[in-house]
Amino acid sequence: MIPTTGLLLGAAAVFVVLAIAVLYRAVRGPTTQDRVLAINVLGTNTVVILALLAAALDVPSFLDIALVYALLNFLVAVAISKFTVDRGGVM
Amino acid sequence: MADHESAPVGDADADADADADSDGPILVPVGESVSLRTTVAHAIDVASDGDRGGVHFVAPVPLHDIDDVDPSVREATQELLERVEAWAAEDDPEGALTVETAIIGADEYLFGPDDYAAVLAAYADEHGIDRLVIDPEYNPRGNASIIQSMEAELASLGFAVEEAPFARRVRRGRFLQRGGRAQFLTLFGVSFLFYQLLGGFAMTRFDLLTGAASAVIVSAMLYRVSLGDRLRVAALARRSARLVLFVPYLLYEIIVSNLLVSYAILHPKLPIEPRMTEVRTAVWGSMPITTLANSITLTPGTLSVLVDGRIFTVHTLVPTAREGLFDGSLERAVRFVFYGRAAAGIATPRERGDCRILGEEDETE
Amino acid sequence: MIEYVAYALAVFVVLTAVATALLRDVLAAIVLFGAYSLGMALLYTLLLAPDVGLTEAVIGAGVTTLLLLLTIARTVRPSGDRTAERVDPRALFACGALAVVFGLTLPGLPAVGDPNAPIVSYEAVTGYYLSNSYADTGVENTVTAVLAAYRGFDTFGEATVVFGAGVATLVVLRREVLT
Amino acid sequence: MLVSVAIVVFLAGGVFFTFVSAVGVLRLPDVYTRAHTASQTDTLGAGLTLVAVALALGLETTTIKTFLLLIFIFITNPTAAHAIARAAYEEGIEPWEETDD
Repeated sequence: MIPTTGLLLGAAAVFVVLAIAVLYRAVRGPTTQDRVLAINVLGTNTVVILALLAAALDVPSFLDIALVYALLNFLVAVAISKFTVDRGGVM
Repeated sequence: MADHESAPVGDADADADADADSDGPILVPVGESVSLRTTVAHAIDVASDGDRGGVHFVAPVPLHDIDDVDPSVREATQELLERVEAWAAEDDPEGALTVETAIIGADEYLFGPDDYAAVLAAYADEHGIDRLVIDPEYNPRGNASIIQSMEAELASLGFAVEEAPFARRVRRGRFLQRGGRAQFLTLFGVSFLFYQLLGGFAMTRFDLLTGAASAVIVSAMLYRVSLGDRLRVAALARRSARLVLFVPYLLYEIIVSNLLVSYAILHPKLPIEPRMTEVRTAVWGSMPITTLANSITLTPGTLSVLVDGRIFTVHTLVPTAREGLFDGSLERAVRFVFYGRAAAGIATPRERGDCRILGEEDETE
Repeated sequence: MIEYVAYALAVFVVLTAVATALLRDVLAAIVLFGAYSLGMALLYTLLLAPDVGLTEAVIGAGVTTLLLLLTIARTVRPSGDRTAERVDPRALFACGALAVVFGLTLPGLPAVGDPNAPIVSYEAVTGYYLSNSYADTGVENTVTAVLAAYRGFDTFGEATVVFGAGVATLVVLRREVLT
Repeated sequence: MLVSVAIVVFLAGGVFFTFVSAVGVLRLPDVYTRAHTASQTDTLGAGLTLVAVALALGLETTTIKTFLLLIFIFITNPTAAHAIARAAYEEGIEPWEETDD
């Protein structure tokens, strides 16, 4: 039998490490769009990590948070993109 | 505003019979839109280049808008036409062209795009016009999908129809569309089901009640935003069935080209060759265009950067992806989903000559 | 295994926090703050506080980002000569309705000092503190005993936050004076 | 057993593609090229991992949420990438083209 729980947690750890790596792009830029892009990737990673944790720890309620986060991630990316194009046009 | 009852400004019938052959004046349907100014300029350009003699700007306004709903609509339309006239005079300082404006359709019941097309055609026939310039953003009754079919309708009636070019700036469209009981109920049903889905279908009285309350709030706020088109159940069912076929194909495309792009990214030399390209796609309407744009972005190696009507500005990462884009397999698949098998097999963008690489022209010079 | 995830997340959170503090571009700092909230939400969830995680996700990453962006967008001198904002009557109605709904719950609350209030009448908890707090903690005021002794760590944390905010304010003010 | 193998395969695929996307975001030369990996490779990575999660959770009502997540990600990720790329384009950021070969 393959230790699924360990694998899922290991994958989660790898995803966090990749998130730290992507953080370099968020800090470095050079443009705002680069940063937003990096945050978007980070957000997708977060959603996946949450899903992995939900499966590994067997807490399905984490999936609800993941759902909220998936939507928020999108909202933030679009809002900032729109903001940088026409200042004040966020809403 | 004083004489707004006499709708046609200027002497409409004077030169009607003189220009009855192919060199007649140009007809431009106008309405409140962001690109109206550029359209007016373009129409004047076309008319002076082709020695067309005149331009007619007409504002189709349906009866039930102009007198039943809001009497000020007529005033506003009249004002719009005066503005257009002033712009036309600006673009044609010598006054070489006869510019005429009119409100049409005010005594008819205009509903679908075909009604608009019919009213425009009647006006055109009356004045010996065979050529139209259409504002890309012109949108009778604010329905996003109506314009393309009005164009098609006019073209099928034997008119030369041309869309004015327009480089769009930041766009602030109206979100609101028409919505009725059907839209409300559909949205309510979907939201309610979604709520129950998140609750794991517990089906307690609390869940049902709060779900219904949330669904009412959601659909009351959004029923005029989210479902624009009239609901046609049969067409929707057929589309959904074809969509089921489309998804595996899209997944296959995604995985294959992902491997390609992954190879390029992991290769130590980074063998990429990014280019901006422009493709004039053969899909119409907001939903198909959205689907195609998203599919293009999802397929690795191609990223839709700007979508302006049917013209997509696509960034491509590797040559293979660029070839795939120009071969138009995704475009064909999207046409298959939305218009059926018959529409799928038309020429590829490459064969149509509807694609080019931006910036290449500069290099050859 | 799970502790490695937590460690990696802790590193992530610290890195984002430092980056947020150090970036000069305000927009970049806002974006990075979103990433920070992202990490914090994950960490809370990992520590089995999903409710806090959810709140952090919504408030930290979503609402705060939008509010900060809006603040940048709106902090300009207004054009035109209107002094006051226009009030949307529908928005006013919605706010009023909300206030009325909340206000309707007021009569349900017990009066001040009501001996039949649930907090007093539920002997098992209240009675325990009233009879044992002096013996347990040596503090004469029961409320103080609960705040400073029974849940002393909570209060300590809150005091730290207030202290930190005070120090930050002083630092910012002093900067302004010096430059 | 078969399910476990499938989980391992999907997890491996997901981690691989997410790794590629991270490398791409770090390595590629400009916003547009980075947007490629952010929208596509990352989406596929997330998708494969979510399938693994769904398999690990087994047949439950909560598993539906995993598929909801999958659909959300597949719709929102390219849209976000498009929004970002468009913002960059409208701000006038020039796409990178190799110059030294």
